[in-house]
Amino acid sequence: MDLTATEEQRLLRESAERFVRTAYSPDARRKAAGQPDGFSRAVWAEFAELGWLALPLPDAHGGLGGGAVEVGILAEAFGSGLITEPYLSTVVLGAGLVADLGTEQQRATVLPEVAAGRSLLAFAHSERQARFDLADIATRAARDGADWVLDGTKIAVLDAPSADHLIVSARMAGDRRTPEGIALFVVPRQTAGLSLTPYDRLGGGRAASVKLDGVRVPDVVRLGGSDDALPAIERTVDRALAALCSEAVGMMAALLEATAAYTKTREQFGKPLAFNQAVRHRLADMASAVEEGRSMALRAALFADAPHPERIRAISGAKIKIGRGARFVAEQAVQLHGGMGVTEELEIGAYLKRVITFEALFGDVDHHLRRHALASGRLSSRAA
Amino acid sequence: MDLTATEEQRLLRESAERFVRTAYSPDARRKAAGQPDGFSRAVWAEFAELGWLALPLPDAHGGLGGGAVEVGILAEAFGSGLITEPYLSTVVLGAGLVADLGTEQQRATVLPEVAAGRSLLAFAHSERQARFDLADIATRAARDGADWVLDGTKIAVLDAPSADHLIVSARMAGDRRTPEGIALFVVPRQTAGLSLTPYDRLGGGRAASVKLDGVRVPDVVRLGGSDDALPAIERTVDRALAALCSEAVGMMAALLEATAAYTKTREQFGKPLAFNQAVRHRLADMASAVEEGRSMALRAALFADAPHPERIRAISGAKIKIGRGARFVAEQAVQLHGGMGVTEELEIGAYLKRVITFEALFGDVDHHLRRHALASGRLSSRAA
Amino acid sequence: MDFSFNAEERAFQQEVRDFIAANLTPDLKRAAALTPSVFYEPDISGPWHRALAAKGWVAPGWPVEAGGPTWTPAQRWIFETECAAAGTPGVSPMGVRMVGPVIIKFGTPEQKAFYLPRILSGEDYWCQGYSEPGSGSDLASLKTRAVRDGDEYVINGTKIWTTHAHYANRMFALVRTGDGGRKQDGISFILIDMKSPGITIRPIITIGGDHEVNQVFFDDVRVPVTNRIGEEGMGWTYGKYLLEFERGGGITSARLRKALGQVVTLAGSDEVGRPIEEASIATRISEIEVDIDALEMTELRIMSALQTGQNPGAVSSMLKLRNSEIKQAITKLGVDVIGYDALVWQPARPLYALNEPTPIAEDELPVVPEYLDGRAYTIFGGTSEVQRDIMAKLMLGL
Amino acid sequence: MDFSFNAEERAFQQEVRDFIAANLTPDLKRAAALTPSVFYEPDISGPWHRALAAKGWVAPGWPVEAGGPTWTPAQRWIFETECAAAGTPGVSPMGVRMVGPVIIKFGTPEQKAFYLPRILSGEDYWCQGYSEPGSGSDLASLKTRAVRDGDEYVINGTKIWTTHAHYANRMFALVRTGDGGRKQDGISFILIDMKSPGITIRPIITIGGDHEVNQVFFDDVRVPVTNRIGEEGMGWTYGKYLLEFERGGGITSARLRKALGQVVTLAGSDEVGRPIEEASIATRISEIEVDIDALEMTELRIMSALQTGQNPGAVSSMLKLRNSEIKQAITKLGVDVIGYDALVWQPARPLYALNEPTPIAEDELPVVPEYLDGRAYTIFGGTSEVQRDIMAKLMLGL
Repeated sequence: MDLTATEEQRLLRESAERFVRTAYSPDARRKAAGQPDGFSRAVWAEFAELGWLALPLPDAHGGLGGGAVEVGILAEAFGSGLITEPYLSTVVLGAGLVADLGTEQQRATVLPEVAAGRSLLAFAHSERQARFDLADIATRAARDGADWVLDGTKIAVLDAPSADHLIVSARMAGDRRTPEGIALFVVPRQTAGLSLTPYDRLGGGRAASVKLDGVRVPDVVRLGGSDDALPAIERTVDRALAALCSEAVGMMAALLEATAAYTKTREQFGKPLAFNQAVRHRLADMASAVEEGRSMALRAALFADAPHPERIRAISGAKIKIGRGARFVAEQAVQLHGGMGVTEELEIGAYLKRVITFEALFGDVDHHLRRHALASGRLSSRAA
Repeated sequence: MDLTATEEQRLLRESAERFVRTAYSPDARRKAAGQPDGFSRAVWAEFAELGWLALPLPDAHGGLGGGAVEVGILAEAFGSGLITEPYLSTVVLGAGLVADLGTEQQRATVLPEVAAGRSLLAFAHSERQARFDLADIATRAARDGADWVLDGTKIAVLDAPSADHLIVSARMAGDRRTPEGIALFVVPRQTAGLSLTPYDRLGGGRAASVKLDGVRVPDVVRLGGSDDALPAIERTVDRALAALCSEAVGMMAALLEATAAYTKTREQFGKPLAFNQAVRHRLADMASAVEEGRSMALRAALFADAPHPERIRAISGAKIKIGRGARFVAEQAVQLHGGMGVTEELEIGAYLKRVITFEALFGDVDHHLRRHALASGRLSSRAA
Repeated sequence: MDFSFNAEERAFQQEVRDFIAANLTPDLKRAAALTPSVFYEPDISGPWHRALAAKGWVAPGWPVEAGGPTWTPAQRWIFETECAAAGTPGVSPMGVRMVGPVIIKFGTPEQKAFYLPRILSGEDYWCQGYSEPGSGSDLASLKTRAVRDGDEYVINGTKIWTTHAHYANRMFALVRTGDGGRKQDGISFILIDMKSPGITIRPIITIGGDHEVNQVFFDDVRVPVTNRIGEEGMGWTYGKYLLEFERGGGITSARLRKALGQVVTLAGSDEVGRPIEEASIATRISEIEVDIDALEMTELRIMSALQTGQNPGAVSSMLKLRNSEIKQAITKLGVDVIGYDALVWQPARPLYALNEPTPIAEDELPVVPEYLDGRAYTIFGGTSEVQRDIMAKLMLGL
Repeated sequence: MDFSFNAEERAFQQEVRDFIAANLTPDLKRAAALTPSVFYEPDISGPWHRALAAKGWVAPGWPVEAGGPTWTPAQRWIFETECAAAGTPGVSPMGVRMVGPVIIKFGTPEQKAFYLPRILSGEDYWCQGYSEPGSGSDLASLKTRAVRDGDEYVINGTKIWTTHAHYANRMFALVRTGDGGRKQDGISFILIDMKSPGITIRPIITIGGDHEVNQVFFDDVRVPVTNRIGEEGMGWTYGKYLLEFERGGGITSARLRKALGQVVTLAGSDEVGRPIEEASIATRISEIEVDIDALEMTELRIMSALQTGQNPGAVSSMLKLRNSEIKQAITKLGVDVIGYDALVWQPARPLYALNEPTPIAEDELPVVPEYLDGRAYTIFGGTSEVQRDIMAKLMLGL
């Protein structure tokens, strides 16, 4: 039992923190936010250079074989700098799905391209009627000769406007919420019948709704040739949740630091704000939320590949704890910054927006409370 | 629209507050708590003298025809002094059921006796498996010639040890949770087959579990000859809830006053406790909870006889708001009194205990949240 | 005690409903519903202001001789409640509710004759010059200075959080005209023509994406001494009087009920993916509704006390605090209800002028901006921390 | 990073389990489960103390030469966790965890030789004389006075919140031996024989109905000067050292998990009327469990830091705060779970000695007293308010 960082992990943390501090600035992010991609291709190239895109990919395909803990270290630094590059979409979700479910051939085709920064991916899975139920897929995949024809609508497809390929989930069999019968297709974004409604994402970056209208793809793009992709989707989304939790902890820590500093210098009634016990106590609770959040993000990372139900309890537990904690810290950071906190002139609001995004992604606190209670055997699916 | 007190209401409030302040003391209450009744017969006789036992009873049977607002005024004063006399059991619940559902004959028999202080009643309704579902009655009433034979077990029968009669709910027809088929029987406590397991009630007073083992009663004691008593039970319990909410507001106000006074005088680090902003802010929130509680108790009283669903929304709303608020105020009163708050040497703990009792009686906050959401048509009974 | 309205009050209620039916156009109603910011744009509030003015209803708190409608507290409650339930825009408060009462109480006959009719008609649009970058909750530490030069003051300094300065043609401001003594001394209350040379306005964009507030700079701005209210150096007194008006006795529960109703509609509409059937959402709605009921009853108790000439006590900070907390709970619930649609950021303003299709339904568009802008409720007009300080002092004597 | 225990640690874990299986009798386990108070009665903690002492495990924090078991931080964590999971009683902390380390660090060779073995064996039962009626969180304002008279101190004054004074044969106390300077100066740390003439004990009953704490009066109580620890007037230093031990580095998550498990059992048992099937109860359980997970991971991170010689930072106030809040959430949940059974008040103590039948199941008996006594968690050992003051200072430099 040793939860201190290894030498490699320490170096990774330092390099990520240094990158965010020196090579990345709020101004650069704001500028990128106005672009169709919503991020900087130059920064992405640096990520490739630093080996970060290869970090969690398997050794056999140009990866470095890092685990969820290493991704978490990166993600925490990304969160502290509100990085908008599509690391989650391309590396954690996209490449993660290919690595988890793909055939040897598919992995060999996709992963080295991702590692080299030459291919961007997006995961087109969520549907409006599903809310946060990963099994609720209405998009259909119909066999037509050697091909599949996909029809349906996906929402909240992160980074779709810049992606080279979308990994699209579709139902080969079963009814809307049947766990079985879901397949994943790697679809080039430019495929006929696939259309995007792109939009700015709250807190930075881009996303899109995706309409699939008779999109025809060959069977060879079906990941692993599988008709039972839900377990791989759940595993990958849980890894993404672990990364998101670390990212949120990075945001929380940055907000805490900024707010503590502000209350020491900003004066009201001739005294620094921190002279007020109510302010100090608020900050104490924020500090507690950050520490607890860091603990839970680490737990999520350590259990990211554990068997069910331990994995679910750790991941959903982290989403609950950090979901609540990040919202608390961000809202109080705004509050304690007073009027300035409610304006675009400070970065505080940008963090709050990203926190809202974090909360919504892959299930809010209520969703994960039910998931946790279900996985713990204390709630029947009927009552949930 | 006028929510200020009428002259009569003002006088009632003053006399109730004066009684609690002068004729009733913590010592007297503690002494009574050790007795089998759990209260003072002398105080009860004074209640009769003051007309309080007759207050909400119908004019036709020796009552004064007061409404829920008048009962609330009394109850708030009772709460501030932690009165343990069985007003709720005898007057609000017992006499209330007889007045609501009884035949003319039954009302004429029971109500003047109650008003005169000569008869004590208890409502034997709750059953263990029901939790807070008023319709969940497993006690059976079986016809045997001209009589009824009652079998079952009741829990949490407030003031049963001192009651002359128990009003017992039992099922003539239907399954456990069927709304229809419930009847009420006025059963003398000394009836053969009826046995009590009495106990001290948290926060003062007495209660009992009641076992009915072949209890034989004539049909004439069946209230209103009804086989559909649930609506009357619900109406009466809602009136009891309104009274309980006012009682809790009385407790909250007493706790707030005591705690504010304590923090002004108790010194720590050379300053009164109230010098600490965290303490002052806590008290501000407590004051807010008291004001909001008072508003909701008044709302409950004003809507106590309103039609469904307005009545339910007001009553359950008050139970939610005051349930939360009273717990908050009582816990913080203990906290701000420090070590002394956790001992029997102050009255603070006695209030906290009574608050716990208040919360449990006729449904906790969760129960009333579901009831409120159901009555508002925003929750299906399946999801609840 | 009587919870129902009497015949006269019911008749008035009907009159208000008829007025609303006649004057609240569908466009106006839609624009009001699609406004995420704290204040309404003048192109929404203006038509509503003028309709009210035509009816003589625009200035409820004013005495009859100044143009007020002589409503009882109950009538005022009915009016506010009916407007909220119908979803009317709000009237800009800076004229009618803020500077108006100050001019009525402390202004010269000339000032009254000039300004009051222009406030009533809507001809003048006011902004408030109180806060400064360094002052915040500590308003009396303000530094903007007015130096006497003959019949004029020469003003230098800056004001911040100036709502709708970019629309206003007039500002009422607290400025420092003298030093020494307490910092509250030496402050004067001045009315400033916003077209005066030397005024520049810098927009401040809120995190909700709205341009509501500004920083205003004064560079040798000359204002006639006759534009001063009352005595020189006594401005703090007048300003406090206004703040009492701003904080106290609001009727806010009806607006909260309307806002919650919009979230309930979002959660329960026929659109797929709306979560009213989730027990946790349904019970959160109930919790908020109960909070609103409690606030409403408190407002009604105060209204009854005022109606019968009693003193409602020191509860205005509590009302402000609870209103802001409930409002934020509603906006937070809204964000949770729309799920993934919270990711969609629409930067165009005003939302009601948006003509292009968006990836989400129109009624979802203001949800996230409202949540974000709504963080200001616990900050402006005295932070929640300040309100609790005041409550402890006034309600408990601490 | 490695979340699993190594082979040696697993072997130790097995050894602990074997020890518990051999020594935790069903009676002891039942008595521990039926204890609602913060501390265990000596007739429960005593047998467990002696079993641990026989194994050499009773004083984990002590150096080996004083009789400690030389455990690594991980072993200590394993030991505490296994004991909690099995439901063992706790050992009285006043000897082993409080006065013991002070004697080890500051005592004379004679004091060590006399007291330490008696602490280890359980022959001495200690109580703590720190708080006074006037002092509370402001401990240094204490007034109990020890006046030198030849080779003795004569002590007058009173101590309060003295846990188990009615069982203890010894007390360690902070008393005032000098005036002037800061109030922290002039305090000495004295060991007092509780059988000394002039000591009287007044029981204080908690709102949970338990007799745990007392007020102790000193009326010309004579104590040999050799019973003083360290230098006269330096007692504050020694006392603070002890408080660090009391507050810091606790391993509490396992006890919380056990307590939550008991509530889950209550909620899910076959008894009718138990509400595990209510979604609101199930999700509240999950919320608390997640809080415990977070606390446990924080404890493990600290343990890992200690294990590798790193400084875990200023988190002990946070651990204390969170432990107390979670504990209170568990007891509150317990009360809600048992519904109407919370009305049953059983005044007899100890509950495990109760022989008569009660209207509710035995495992429900401690629920309400635990909730009530548990209010003390956020008060004793530094209130939550004081902990937050410390956190702001040490974690954030405010």
